[in-house]
Amino acid sequence: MGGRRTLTILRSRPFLTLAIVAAVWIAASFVSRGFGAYGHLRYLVELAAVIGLVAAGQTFVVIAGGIDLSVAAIVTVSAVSLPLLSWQADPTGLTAVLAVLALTTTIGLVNGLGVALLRVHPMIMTLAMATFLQGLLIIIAGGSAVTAENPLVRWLGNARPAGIPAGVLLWVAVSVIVLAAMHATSFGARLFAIGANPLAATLSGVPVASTTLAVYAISGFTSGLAGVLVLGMNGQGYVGIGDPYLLASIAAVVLGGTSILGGLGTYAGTIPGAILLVTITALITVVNASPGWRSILFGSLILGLLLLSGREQARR
Amino acid sequence: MLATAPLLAARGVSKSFFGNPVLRDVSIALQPGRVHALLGENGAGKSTLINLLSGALRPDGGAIEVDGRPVSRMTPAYAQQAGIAVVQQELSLTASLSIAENIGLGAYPRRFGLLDYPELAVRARAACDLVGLDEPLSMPVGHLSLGRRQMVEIAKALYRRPRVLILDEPTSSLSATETKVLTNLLERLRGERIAILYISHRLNEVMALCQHVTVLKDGTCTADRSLEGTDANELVRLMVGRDPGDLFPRWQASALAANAISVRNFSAGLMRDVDLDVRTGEVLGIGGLVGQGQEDLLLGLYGAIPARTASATVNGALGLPGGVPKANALGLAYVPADRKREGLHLIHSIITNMMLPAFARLPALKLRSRRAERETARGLAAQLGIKGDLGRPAQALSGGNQQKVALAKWMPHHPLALLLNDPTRGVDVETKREIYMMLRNFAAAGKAVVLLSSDTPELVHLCDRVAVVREGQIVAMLERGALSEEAIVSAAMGAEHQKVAA
Amino acid sequence: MSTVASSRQAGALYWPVQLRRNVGVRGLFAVVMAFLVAYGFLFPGLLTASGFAKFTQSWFPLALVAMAQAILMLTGGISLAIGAMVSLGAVIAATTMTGPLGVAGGAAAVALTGIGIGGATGFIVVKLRLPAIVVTLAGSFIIGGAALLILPRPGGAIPEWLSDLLAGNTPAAFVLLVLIVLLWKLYLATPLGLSLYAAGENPVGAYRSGVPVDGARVAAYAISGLLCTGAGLFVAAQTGSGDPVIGTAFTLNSIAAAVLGGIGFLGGQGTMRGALAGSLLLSLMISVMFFLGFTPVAQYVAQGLIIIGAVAIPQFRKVQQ
Amino acid sequence: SQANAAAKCIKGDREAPYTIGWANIYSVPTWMKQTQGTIEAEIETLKKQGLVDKLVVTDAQGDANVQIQQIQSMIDSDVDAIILIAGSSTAPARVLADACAKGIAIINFDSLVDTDQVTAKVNTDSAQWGDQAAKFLIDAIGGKGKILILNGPAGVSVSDDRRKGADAALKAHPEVTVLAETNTPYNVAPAQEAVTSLLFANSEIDGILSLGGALSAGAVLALDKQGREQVPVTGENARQFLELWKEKGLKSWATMQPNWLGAFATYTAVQALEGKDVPAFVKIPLPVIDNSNIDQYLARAADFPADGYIYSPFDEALFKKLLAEQ
Ligand SMILES: Nc1ncnc2c1ncn2[C@@H]1O[C@H](COP(=O)(O)OP(=O)(O)OP(=O)(O)O)[C@@H](O)[C@H]1O
Ligand SMILES: Nc1ncnc2c1ncn2[C@@H]1O[C@H](COP(=O)(O)OP(=O)(O)OP(=O)(O)O)[C@@H](O)[C@H]1O
Ligand SMILES: [Mg+2]
Ligand SMILES: [Mg+2]
Repeated sequence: MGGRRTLTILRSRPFLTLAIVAAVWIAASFVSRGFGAYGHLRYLVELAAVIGLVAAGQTFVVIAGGIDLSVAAIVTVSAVSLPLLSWQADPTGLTAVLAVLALTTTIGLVNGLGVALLRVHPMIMTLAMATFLQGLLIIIAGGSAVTAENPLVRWLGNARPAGIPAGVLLWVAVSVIVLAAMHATSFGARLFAIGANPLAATLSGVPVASTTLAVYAISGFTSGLAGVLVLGMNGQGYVGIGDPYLLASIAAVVLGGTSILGGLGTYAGTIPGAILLVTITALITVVNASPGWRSILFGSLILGLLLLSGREQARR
Repeated sequence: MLATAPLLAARGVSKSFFGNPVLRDVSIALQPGRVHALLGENGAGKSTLINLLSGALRPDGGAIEVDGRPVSRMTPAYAQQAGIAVVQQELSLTASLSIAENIGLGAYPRRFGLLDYPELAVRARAACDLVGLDEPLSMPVGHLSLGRRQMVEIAKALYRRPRVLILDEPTSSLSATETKVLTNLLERLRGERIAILYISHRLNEVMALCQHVTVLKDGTCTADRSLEGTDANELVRLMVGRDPGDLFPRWQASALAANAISVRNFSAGLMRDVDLDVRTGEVLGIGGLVGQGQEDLLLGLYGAIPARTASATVNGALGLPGGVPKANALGLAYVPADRKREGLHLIHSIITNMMLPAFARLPALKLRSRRAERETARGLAAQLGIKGDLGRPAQALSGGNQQKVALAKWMPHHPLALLLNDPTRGVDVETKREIYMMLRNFAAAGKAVVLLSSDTPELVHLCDRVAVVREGQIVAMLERGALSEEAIVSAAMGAEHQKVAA
Repeated sequence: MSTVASSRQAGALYWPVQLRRNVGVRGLFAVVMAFLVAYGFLFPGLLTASGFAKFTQSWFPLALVAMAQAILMLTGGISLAIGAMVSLGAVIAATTMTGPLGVAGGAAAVALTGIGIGGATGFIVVKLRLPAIVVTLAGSFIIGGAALLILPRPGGAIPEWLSDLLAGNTPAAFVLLVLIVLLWKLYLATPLGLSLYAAGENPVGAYRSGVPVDGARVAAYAISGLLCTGAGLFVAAQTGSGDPVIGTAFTLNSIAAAVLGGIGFLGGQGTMRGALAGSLLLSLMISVMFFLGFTPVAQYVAQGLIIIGAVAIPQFRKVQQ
Repeated sequence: SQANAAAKCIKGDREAPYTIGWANIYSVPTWMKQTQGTIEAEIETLKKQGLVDKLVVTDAQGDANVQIQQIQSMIDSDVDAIILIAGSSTAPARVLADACAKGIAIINFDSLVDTDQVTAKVNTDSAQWGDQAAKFLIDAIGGKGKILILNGPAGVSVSDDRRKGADAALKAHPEVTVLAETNTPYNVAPAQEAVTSLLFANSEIDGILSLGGALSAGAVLALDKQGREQVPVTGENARQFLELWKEKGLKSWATMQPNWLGAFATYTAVQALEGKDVPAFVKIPLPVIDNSNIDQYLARAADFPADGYIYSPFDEALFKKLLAEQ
């Protein structure tokens, strides 16, 4: 019994992705000594935390059969507007963070409204939202001369309780909650049902509209959280700070074995997927080659790893 | 007889999926001018066998022979060249293409290498005429009802002018009239010395139409013989392995005076201004030709499509539910006809499918108990005779077993009124019997059942009353005493009769 | 049998089929028409030969990549390498056409590259059964890297006469587009054509009907690649030179245009005319907003609203019926 | 206007007040927003002088193809002048030639187009930028040592030109080893990521040749976070970098791509339309920010966005001088 269970785990996509990450780390530390240093690996995981947070919401959305193209803009909005909200009254800085998260959750909720009620295709809705937010950013960018001096944000970006970066701790906490919500609650079960067959889900009494709303709101929330973290890590928000996270979040989700068609997948795969992405990026950085070759190497690595881990299951 | 080699034959074929044997050493030979029945319970391996015969799957062992010669590598393309055509269960159509384009798919007439639309139109029209399809050829298949799609699938097979015609449950979603058209057609094709393999769970059809029968049980062949001198009971015995009882449970009056559902001037989809009372303790049948609005009636009551009504009471609550979760809360449950599209999550496990209504109504953040879910699912599986690992995806189940899952998922919630859309489509006799039993018991417990069915005997023998729908109206409400197949069919066809008279 | 009557009646199949395919995109057509009229009104010069030429030239590459994306999405695929392919096409054109290969050789190189890379991508996706979205994401880095290797910084050149022919004051782009649409119609009438739809929506059923499902899908990738590098060639001609990152924005725009045009992700849903209308709307929007004098902020907001509106309004009317 | 205008493209049939088209490549980044601010300020001034009627702004959202379309629209609506930051150094050449032929004054600044079919180009010298930065760094590390080079995005002329400008100085000092080079967008976060990985891979680093934007701030943060000693680093006038410089007491050198290039381009366009002879290329001298004058810049920091650039003051006198100097 136990043996079979272990075997299933060993064969699962999340584990495979994790194994690949480990293999890449070991191989890379032979090539370049510093790469495998504890500090470096810790830094990579810290970087992965940002992608991981954005990809948490993205995983929800993708499993529910949608996609969120507004995550990058939401990260930027979060990181840029937080300094504007940091008023002095609250010494911890928590109020401002909560306010920003409320804002980004609302943005996600609006995405959800468009998808669930207006029945706009998720890609169109979130793309349009990203465009709106660009307009918003023109208005708020550079609007303040006050540097981010939010203690909570600083702590998140720089503190290392027990030697572990606070961002990584945040990611662990979020991961636990996400995995629980996804696989241990009825909300999670509805998510998969909506993604696999929305019609059958509706006829089975699943509240499709409210679940969809919740899913996009979650994506807004986690993107907002990622924005706060990335602000802390860089000490400064700027327009464009979220840009790398759109493709990265989608790639992490898909590399982790979640089907882009919805209905199948797990955040447990996204986690190593995110680490894998930053690892490859770091690997490419230390390789001495022209930009063209580096880009080719990056693509080939992803493709190669995909061959190892990622056959798509047949459908329909 | 002996001199002619069979047009198509399987010799000792075996097939397993992921180590589970589905067919073991099965042989079958299709002779020209003969309608050959293939019988067996759900999951016996019938569809798998025809997939081997038509090259859609490769056998693990044994051989497929065409005209007595073994074919080394059977493929769908080769089968097509050899004049073998298969009527899949609605499976091979593309919704966005027109009827004609679907019919010709994979075998288009060509001119200068390009699709010859005029020629396609002529040949597709001819095929449609054979099966009585009068919709415009340019209509996208996605706009057709299930029954009409089935006719397109048959026309698609005929279009290929087959020597061997294989039909996998062609009548399961056809109305009585359409079935009649099909049986006449098959008689004619048999006269043209075409070999026909016919799969159906409706034994009366088999008895009327077929000359020879092969029976599968658990993947092995338990009979291969002429149908002459065999009766239906005998066939059931061969399929099930024991003596059959009566298919329909004995009818007992159990209807109470109370109304479970009551609507006035109800309109939804095609249905216009109908009045309907569903009593507690009764099985109310809904009959009529396919596509007259029956389905909209159920969906409207269930809150799945917008509906209007002058007044409505549903299980004591005033007004229509107006949404599926609300309808569920009022004790309504709906089992759709198209289980693959509407009833199931094919890529998810059987357990998850069975538990979905529970997930839908539990508080969103309530923690799940995998163990309790497994227990419940095991109970349901045992109750409905669904065998095997419940962790498999639902798509690995045979059609009939999928239907059982679609029905089973509502059972733990003790609905007060069941809305059923053709629940026995493609279901084997044993399961049918179980489902009928369940429905009667359900009614006897004082609950209401609304049974939309294309299987007229089912309406006659199982229902307390039958509402016959035509052109969005209930044109007749036949009480138990007045129920007969003729009565239902003539009420359903009323319009045509009148038109002819006028 | 009354063969004569039935053949006459049946003879008219092609056009009714085509008409019915308009049903899903009527709303979008109306929106696009409204924009065209508005544009013509704001900029009467549109109706002159050169005004029309310039207008179609700015639409043309987007139209091609929208088609390139749509053909993949019809088969249930997708590509995130569209932009990189356009860049590669542009770079190859700009480095070969003034060299020993000449214009014909350069065009052949562009076409072969498109078909070759597209076909290879298709092979990987279809035969190795890897998810298209990640394969093409990885592909976008490889292809983009190749473009950088060929031309590390903007440069190269296209013969002046070719630029003038394709992107001067001639309606060449429009004529080309009409030609490509006609070719698409022809392709649809080949054995692989309609198979696209069947292979996208119902691959199992299509396979059982004798449709070369894998072949149709791989061919779709090859054609898509050709359309992309073709768009790249045009962009190179339009700009007179090559730029290794010129195509980047086309990836997302091609998806937006296709989805706006009613192409679904699950395969087999939608029509090419829809995708073209979607791309036209995206292109028109830019010019119309300019002539309405929108500030950048207003441009962003209006663009978002128009995109949502074009999808939501027809949808809303459908729900109301 | 004068009948025989000397400046290129000008036909002399245009009358004040003029309509100015500002073809921006992407209006969202803070540098662009600041630049837009200087343009608007200049337009206000010119409006008061009765020289400008209105400003038409387009935003290509980073897409060079869209920018071409928008320039085409500007031609179609017959603006009097186009000021332009190009999304590609080659792509807009043909559409600009069309505009030039229509007698529209074109002033191209910051990111330039390889064409002479414009009225004037206005920019600092990218090659000189790279050269001066490299010379400072080599000097700062004592003529030998191991360095990192941080470049802007690959395939873009500005980043390529700055890198090429640094080449001669590097070649002249063979004892200076380039450990690694990167290409990232001109932003803090990607630079910080890249430098962190490079620091782990290379235990000894003596200096960082950072060629623009916010890359330098990213490098300083990366060193700081790893607890490594700061090394000499080059950079630009990004406020965050200048503040870090002061805070960490760096040995640094910075120059500037002044945001008032936008205002100056506007001014130049109007001058050309007014019949003045403007030079085909206005080379803006690169100012040097070092420990001697950094405090002057930081003193004005509060007037600039936190993620913005502290640019030097500008006025019409400066513009006049620049035009006259060439
Ligand atoms: N592709 C497959 N993968 C795994 N199992 C399969 C597959 N196809 C069929 N099976 C299994 O093989 C058995 C036989 O299925 P088959 O579809 O042939 O039954 P059937 O006789 O047609 O049943 P029904 O009457 O319900 O249509 C079933 O138990 C089914 O679960
Ligand atoms: N993707 C799949 N994975 C596993 N099994 C499959 C898959 N597709 C089809 N099957 C199996 O192939 C068999 C034939 O499919 P088909 O849909 O024709 O079923 P069927 O038994 O005829 O059902 P129905 O009677 O409802 O049409 C089914 O029994 C099913 O188990
Ligand atoms: Mg079957
Ligand atoms: Mg079946």
